[in-house]
Amino acid sequence: MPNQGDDAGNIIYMNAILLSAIWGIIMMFSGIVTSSKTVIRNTAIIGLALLLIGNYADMMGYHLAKIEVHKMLYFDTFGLLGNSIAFASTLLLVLLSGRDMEKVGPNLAEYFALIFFVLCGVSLVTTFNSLLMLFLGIEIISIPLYILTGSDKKNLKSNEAALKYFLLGSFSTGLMLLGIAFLYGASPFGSFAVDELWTPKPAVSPLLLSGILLLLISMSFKVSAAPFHFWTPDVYDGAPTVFTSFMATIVKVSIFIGFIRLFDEGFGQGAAQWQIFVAIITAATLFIGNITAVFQQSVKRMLAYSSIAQAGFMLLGLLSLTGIAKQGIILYAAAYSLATIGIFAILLRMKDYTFEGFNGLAKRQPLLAATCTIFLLSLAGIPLTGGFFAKYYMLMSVVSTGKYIWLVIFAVLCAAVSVYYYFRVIQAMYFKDGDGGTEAEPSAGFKGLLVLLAVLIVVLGVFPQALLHQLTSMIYTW
Amino acid sequence: MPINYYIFLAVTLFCIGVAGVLTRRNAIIIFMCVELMLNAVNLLLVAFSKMQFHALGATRPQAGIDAQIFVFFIMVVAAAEVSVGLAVIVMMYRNTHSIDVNFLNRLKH
Amino acid sequence: MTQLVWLIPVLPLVGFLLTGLFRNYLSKTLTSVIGCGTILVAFVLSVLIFGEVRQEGAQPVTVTLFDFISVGKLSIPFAFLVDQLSVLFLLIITGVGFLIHLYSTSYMHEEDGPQFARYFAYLNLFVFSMLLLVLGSNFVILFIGWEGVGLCSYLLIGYWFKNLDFGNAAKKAFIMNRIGDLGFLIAIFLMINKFGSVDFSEVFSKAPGTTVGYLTAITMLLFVGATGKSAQIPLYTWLPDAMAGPTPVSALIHAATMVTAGIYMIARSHVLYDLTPATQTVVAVIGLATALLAASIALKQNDIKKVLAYSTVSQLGYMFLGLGVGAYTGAVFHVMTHAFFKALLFLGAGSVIHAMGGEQDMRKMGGLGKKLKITNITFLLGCIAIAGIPPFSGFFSKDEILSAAYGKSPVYYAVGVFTALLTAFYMFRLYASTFLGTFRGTHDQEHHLHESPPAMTIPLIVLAILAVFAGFLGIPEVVAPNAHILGHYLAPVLGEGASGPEVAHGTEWGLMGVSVVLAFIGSIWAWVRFSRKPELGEPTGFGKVLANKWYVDEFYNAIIVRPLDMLAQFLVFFDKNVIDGIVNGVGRLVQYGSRQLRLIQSGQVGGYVLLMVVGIIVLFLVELFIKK
Amino acid sequence: MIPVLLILIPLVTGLAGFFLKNAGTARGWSLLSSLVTLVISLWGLTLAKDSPLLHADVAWLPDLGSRFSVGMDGLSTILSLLTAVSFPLIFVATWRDSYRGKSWNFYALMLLSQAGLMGVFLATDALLFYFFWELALIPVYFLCSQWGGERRIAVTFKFFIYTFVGSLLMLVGLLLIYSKTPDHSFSMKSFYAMRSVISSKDQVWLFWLLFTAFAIKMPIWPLHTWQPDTYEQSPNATTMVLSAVMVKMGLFGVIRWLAPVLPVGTWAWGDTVSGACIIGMIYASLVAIKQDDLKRLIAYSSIAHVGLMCLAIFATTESGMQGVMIQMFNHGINILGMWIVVDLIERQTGTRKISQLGGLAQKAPVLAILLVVVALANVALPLTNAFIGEFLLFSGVFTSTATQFSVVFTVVAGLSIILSAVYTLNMIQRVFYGNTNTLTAQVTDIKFNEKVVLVAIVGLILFVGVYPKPMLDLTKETAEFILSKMNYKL
Repeated sequence: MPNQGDDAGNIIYMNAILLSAIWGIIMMFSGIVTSSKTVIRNTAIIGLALLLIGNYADMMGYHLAKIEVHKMLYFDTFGLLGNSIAFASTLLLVLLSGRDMEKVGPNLAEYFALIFFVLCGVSLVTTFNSLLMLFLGIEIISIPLYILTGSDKKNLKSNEAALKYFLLGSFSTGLMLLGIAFLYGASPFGSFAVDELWTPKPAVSPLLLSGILLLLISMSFKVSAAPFHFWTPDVYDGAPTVFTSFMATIVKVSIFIGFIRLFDEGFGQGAAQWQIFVAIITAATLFIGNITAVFQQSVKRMLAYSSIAQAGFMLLGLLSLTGIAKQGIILYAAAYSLATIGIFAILLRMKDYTFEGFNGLAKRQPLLAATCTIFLLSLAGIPLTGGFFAKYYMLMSVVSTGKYIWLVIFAVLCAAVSVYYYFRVIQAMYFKDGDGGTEAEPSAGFKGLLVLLAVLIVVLGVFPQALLHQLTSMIYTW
Repeated sequence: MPINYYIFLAVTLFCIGVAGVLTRRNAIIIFMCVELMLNAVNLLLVAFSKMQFHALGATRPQAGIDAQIFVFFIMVVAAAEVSVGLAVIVMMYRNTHSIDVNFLNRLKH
Repeated sequence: MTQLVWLIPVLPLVGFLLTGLFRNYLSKTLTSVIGCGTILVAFVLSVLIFGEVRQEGAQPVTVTLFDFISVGKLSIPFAFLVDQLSVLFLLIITGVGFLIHLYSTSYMHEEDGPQFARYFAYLNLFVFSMLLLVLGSNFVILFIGWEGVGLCSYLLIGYWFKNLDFGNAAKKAFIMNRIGDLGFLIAIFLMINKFGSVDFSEVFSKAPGTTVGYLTAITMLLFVGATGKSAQIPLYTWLPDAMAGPTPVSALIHAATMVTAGIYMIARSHVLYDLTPATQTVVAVIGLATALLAASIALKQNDIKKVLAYSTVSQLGYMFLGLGVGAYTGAVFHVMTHAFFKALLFLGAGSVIHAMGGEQDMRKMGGLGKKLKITNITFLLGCIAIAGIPPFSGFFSKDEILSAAYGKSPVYYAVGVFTALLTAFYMFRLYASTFLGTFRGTHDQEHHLHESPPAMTIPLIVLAILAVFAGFLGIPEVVAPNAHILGHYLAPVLGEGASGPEVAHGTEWGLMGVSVVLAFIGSIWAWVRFSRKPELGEPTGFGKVLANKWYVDEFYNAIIVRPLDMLAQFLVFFDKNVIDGIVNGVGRLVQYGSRQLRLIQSGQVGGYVLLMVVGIIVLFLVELFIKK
Repeated sequence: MIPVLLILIPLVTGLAGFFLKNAGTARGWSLLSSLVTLVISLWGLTLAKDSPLLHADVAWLPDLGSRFSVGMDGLSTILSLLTAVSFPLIFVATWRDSYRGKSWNFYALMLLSQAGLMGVFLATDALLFYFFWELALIPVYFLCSQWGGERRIAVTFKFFIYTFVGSLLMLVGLLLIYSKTPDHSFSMKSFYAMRSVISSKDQVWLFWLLFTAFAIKMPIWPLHTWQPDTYEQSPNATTMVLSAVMVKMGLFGVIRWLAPVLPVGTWAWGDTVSGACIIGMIYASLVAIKQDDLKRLIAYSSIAHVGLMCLAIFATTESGMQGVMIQMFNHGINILGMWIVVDLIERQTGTRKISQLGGLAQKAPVLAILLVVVALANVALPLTNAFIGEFLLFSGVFTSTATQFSVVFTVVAGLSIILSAVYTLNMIQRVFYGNTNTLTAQVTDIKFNEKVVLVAIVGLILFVGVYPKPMLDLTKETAEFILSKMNYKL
C-alpha cells in the first residue's frame, strides 16, 4: 500500500477532476457565447494548460478544495503522473491539430466539451480506489467517445464506427459490471474498495476468479487487447482522424494506467492465479496486432493495428507488475502518445492516407519527413528514441521476474515484424518518388511543435529518467 | 434460499442477453439485450448486498449499502448510454434508412 | 663477415625496389646494371662467406635480424642460418643467377623500357625470396621464401600477360604450389604443436624423442610441400606449362634454383627423414616414378623447351631418389651439377629460339650447328653432361645417387639406370634434330639465323665449363679415396653417413660400367637415328600416349577440376534458392499470414461479438484446466 | 577522455553535416573530421596502457545499472584504430564519386555510422554497447537505401530486418544476464563475473540469444545471404564501411561480450559453430569462384575470411585469439583496398562484371601492381599482413584443446587457402590481363588521391606483414585476459 497512507483518505488531490468537469461545462456554453472558432480553441487551450498546472499543483500539494471521498479515490504519483501525461498530450494534440477539429463539423465547442469530460473520466480512472469509481470513469470516458466517433455526421464510415463502438462498448460494460458484481460477492469485507477485494484465504473462490477474469476481459476490451480488439481498427479507421489520435493515445494509455492500478493493488498478491491469462492475451495481442498491420494499405488503419501491437507490449508490464513495470508504463505512455500524436498530426496533412500518399514526402517537406521518421523509429523501438526505453522497461520487467521468457522472445520477434510496417512509411517518404502532390504548407508553429515533439522523444530516449525520476523515488518504497 | 440461486438466475439472464446480442441483427434489439445484461447485474448486486448484510451486518450496520448505491449508478449510466446510443442509431438510420447491423461493413479488414 | 649475411638477400631486394619503382624513368642500360650488379655483389659476398665456412670446424652461425612473430610461448625470430649447406646454395643461386641476369639483358632486349625493368624487378625479387628460403634459420622463414619464389614464378610465367594461356599456366603453377604449401604449413603446425618451436636446431634436437608416427606425419607433409615446389608426382604438371615464361626464367627458376627448393628443404631436415624410414621409401619411390614418367614423356615432345622441362622433372626425380635412399650429399651434388648443365641447356635453347625468331618447335629446326657455333658446342657439352657420360659432371652426381640406390634395393637401381638410358636418348634426340641434319624452317628464318651476342654466349661458355668440370668436386670413393670434396664440405651439416648405403667396390665399378654403357648406347642411337631422319609426322600408338603426356592433365581435369566446378555451380544455385529462399520465405510467410489474418476483421458486429465470446469461453476453459 | 572524443567528434560533426547544404563543403568537412579522429586515436596509441585518458565513466542510467563508461584495451584500441584509419581512406578514395540528391546528407550519415562503430568498439557497458550497436546500423540503412543500386530498397530492408532480429535477441540475452547480476549492473566487470554465477544449463541456451546477433553480423553460414546482396547494392563508400569495419562488430561482440561472459556456453557450442564456420569457408570460396560481379566475389571471399576468424575464437588459444585481433585489422585494410580498386574500375568502365573487363594492366599498370599486392594479401601470402594473421589463426586452431577435431578443422579450413588463390587469381587475370576491349580501352591510370590511399594501404599491408611486433604487443595482454575469462573449466 502507498505510504501516504492515512492522509490519502482525507486530503484530496482532485484539482484535475474538478477543473476538467467545470471547464467542460464552460466549453459547452462557450459555443453559445461566441462563434469565433479561434476564441473557442484558445479557451480550450487555456483550460488544458490550467488542467496541467492544477494537476501539477496536486503533486506539489496545493489543492483547490479538500473533500472527503471515503477512500473512493486514491491519489498517488503514479496516477497523477499518468494524468499529467494525458493532459500534456491532449494539450499538444489540440495545439497541433486544433484546426483540423474545425474541419470535422460545426460544433467545435461541443467537441472540446466532450474532450474535457473524457479527461474528467481519465482522471477518475487513473486515481480510482473503488470499483464504482473505475466503472464511472470508464463510462465517462466511453460515452463522449461514442459521440466523438460519430461526430462526422454526414460520413457513413463515421456513423458505422460510432454504432459499432457503441454496441461493443456497452457489451463490454455489461461484462465489466458482472465481474464487479462477482468480486463484490466474493469480497470478505463487502466493499468495492480495490484494496479489500483480495481474500487472503488459501483457496481462491471461483466467484472471485471469474470476477477477476471478467474484469480482465472488459479492461482488455477497453485497451483493445486481442481477442477483444475487434472494434479498434474499424473505430479508429472510421472516426475523424483527430479523434482517432485522441482515442489511440490519451484514452488508451490512461485506461492502461487504471488497468495496472486495478490489478496491482486489487489482485497483486494473487498474481500467480491470473498471470497466465494475461500472458495468453499478451501473446495474442502482439501476434494479431503486428501480423495484421503488415498488410494494411492505409497508414491510418496501419496505425490502428500498431496501437494494438503497442498495447500488447504494455501488457507485459501488467504481466510482471514490478516497480520497473510501473515506471515502464509511464514512460511507454509518454513515448507512445507523443509519437502517435505526431504521426497523426502529419497524417492529417496528407491528402490520401495510403502509403503511396507518403511517397516523396522527404523532397516536398523535409522537416515533416524527418520528424515523422523519428516518431516511427520511436514506435519501432530503435535506440536513442523514447520508444526504445519504453520497450526496454517492459522487457526488463518481465525478465526480472524470471518467468515467461518465451513471451519476451516472442515479443521481440513481433517487434522485429513491426519494423516492417513502420519502415514502409520511411521508405515511402525517402526512397520513393511522389506524384508531385503537394500538401498545404504547414505553419511555422506546427513545424516548431513537431520539432519539440521529436526533441522530447529523443530526450526520453537518452535520459528516460528525467521523466521517471520522481516516480522511481516512491515506486521502490512500495 | 441460498445465494447460489440468485447467482444462477442472474447469470442465466446475463447469458440470455449475450445470446441476444449474438443472434439479433436489429441494432435496437441488440441494445435492449445489453440492457438485459445490465439488469441481470443489478439483480445480482442487490442479492449480494443482502448477503453481505447478513454476513457482516453484526459488525458493520451499513454493510451492503454501497451495492445498492451501485445499482443506482448503473441505472443512471444505462440511461446515459441509452440517450447517446439511440442518437447514434437515429443518425445511422438517417443516412442508411436501416438499422440492420449486418449492413455495417464499410469498415473491415 | 658472416654477420653481414643479411646483405645478400637485401641487395636483390634493393634492386627490385629500384627497378620496380622507377621503371618508367630508368634506361634499359641502367636497369641492367642495377639488376645484374646487385646479384653480382651478392655473389661476391657469398664467396667471401664461403671462404669462412669452408674452413675445418666452422660452426653454423645464426644471425637474428628481429623478432618476427612471438605469441605466448611460441617465438619465431627473423633469423638467418649460415652453414655449409646454405652457403653452397647461396653460391649456386647468386652465381647462376648472375649469369642468367646477364644473359637476360640481351635476351629481353626487344621489350620496351618499363617492361624490361619489370622483368628485372621480378627476377631480383625472385633471387631475394630464394635467398630467404635457403638462409632462413627456421621453417617459417623458409616457408616465406618458399611462397615468395612461388609468387615470382607466377609473375614471371605470366610475364607476357596479354596472352591468356600464359596467364593460365602461371595460375596453374601458383595453385599447384599452393596445394603443396598447405601440406608444408600443416607440417609447421605439427611442429609447433609438438616442439613448441619451428627453429631448425630446436626441432632437430627434440625430434629423436618423438614418436615415429608423429614424425612420419611431419615428414610426409613436408614432402607434399616438396612435390609441389619440385614438381614431383602428383603435382608436377605445372612445370612443363611453366615454359610459357621467358626462357631465362625457365633456366633460373624452373631448372637451376626454385625447383630444387624441395631438395634443399628435405636435405635440411634430413634428421627427421633419417628417423622415418617409411617416408624415405615413399620419397624414393615417388622420385623414381617421376623420373621414369617424365623421361618417357620427354621422348615424344617436339617443343624444345618442353623436352628440357620434362628432363628437369626427371632429374628432380633422381634427386628425390637420392634423398629417399639417404644419399643427401649425392642429391645436393646433383642439384649443383644439374643447376649448371640444365641452366646451360635452357640458355642454349634460348639462344636457339632467339635465333629462330621465337620458334620453339624442333621439327622446324635442324642444322643449326653450322650457324650457331658456340651455342652448338656448349649445348652439346650440356647434353653429354646430363646424359651421364664421364668425366662430365652429370656422370658423377647421377652415379653417386644410383649406387646408393643400388645399396638400398637393386630395383631402384634398375629403374634408375633405365631412366638414364632414356635421358641420354631424348637429350640427343633433341640435340640431333636441332643442330644436326638440314634446316627445315622457312626461308627468311634461315636468312635471319645468327649467333647470339656475347652477353648471351659468355654465360653459355661459363656454364659449359662448370658443367664439364663440376663433377670433380665429388669423385667417388672407389676412384680416389677422400677425393669427395663436396662430401667433406657438407659433412658438418649432412653428417658423415650422408652418402647413402655403402656398396662393395667391385659392384660399384660394375654399376658405373653399366650406366656408362647405357648412356653411350642411348646417346649414339639417338644421334645416329635423328641426325639423318628426324621424326616429323604425328606420333602413333604408344607414342601418341607419350606425346599426350599420359593424359595426366585430362585425368586431373576429369577427377578434380570439373567436379569442383560443378559443385561450385550447384552451391551458387543452392545459396540463391535454398538458403536465401528460406530467409525470404519467412518474410513471405508473414505477409501471407497477414493477408489471411486480416480477414477475421470481417466488419460484422455479430462476428466480432461471437469471436469475443469465443475468446471469453476459451479463457474460462483455461481457468478450469488450470484448476485441475 | 580519448574514447569520448573518438565517439563525439564524428557524432557532432555528422549532425552538423546535415546543415552544410553543399556537396563540396560536406566532403571536405567529413574528411577533416575523420582526420581529426585519426589523429586522436593515434595519440591514444602513444599513451601508456594505464593512462587515465584512455577511460571515461559517467553516470547515465543509475536505476538501470548502466553507466556511460568507455575504455580502450588492446582489442578496442586496435578496432577503433581500424575505424579511424578506414574512414579518411574511404573519403579520399571516393573523393571523385558523386551522389545524387542531397549529397551532404551522405557524408553526414557516414560520420554518424563512424560514431556508432566507435561506440560499439569502445563501450565497456553492455547496454551502451547495444545502444551503439543499433546506432551504427541506422545510418547505414539510410545510406544504402538512398544511394544504392536499383534493387537497393528491398535488399537493404532485408539486411536491416535480418540484423534487427539478431540484435533484439541479443538485447533479451543481455537483459537476462543483467537480471542475474548480483549488483544489478551492465558494466563489463560484473558481466565478466557472471561466468561462475550463471549455471552451465542456462549458459548453453543463453549463448544463442547473443550469438545469433553476432553470427548474423559477421556473417556466419548459413546466416550470410544478406551480405552479398547488400554489398552489391550499397554505394561503394558504404560497402567499404560495411565490410571493412562493420563485419568486425560481430567478431568483436563474441570476443568482448559472449566468450568471456558465457564461457561454458561458448565451449559447449564450439564445435557446432566451428563446423558452420568451416562449411561457410569452403562454401563461400567455391561460390566466389563462380561470381561474375566483382562486389559479390569479394563479399563471398569476406565470408570465408570471417569464418576463419570466428573459428579461431572458438579455438580458445592464445595465438588464435591474438590472430583474430590483428586479423580483424588486417582484413579490414585489405578488403578496403579491394573495394577501392573495384570502385575505380566501376567509375571508369561503368561495369563490375568480370566477364566484361580485361586488359586493365596495360591501361593502368600502377593500379594493377597495387591491386596485385592487395590481392596477394587477400590470399595471405607471406610478408603481407594477412599471412601473419592467418598463420596465427591456423596454428591457433590446430593447437586448440577446446575441441578434439582441431586437426580436421585445420585441414578442411586449409583448403580455403587453395580456393582463395583460385578465385583471386582468376579475378586478377580476367580483369587485368589479356587484351583490352571497348569498355576498358579508354581507362586511365589512377589519380593522385587514389594512389595516395592505395599506397598507404599497401604500406600498412607490408609493414604489418614484415614487422607485426607492435600489433602483437598491443593485443597480447587483452588476449590473455579474455582467455583467462574463457577458461570453461569452472
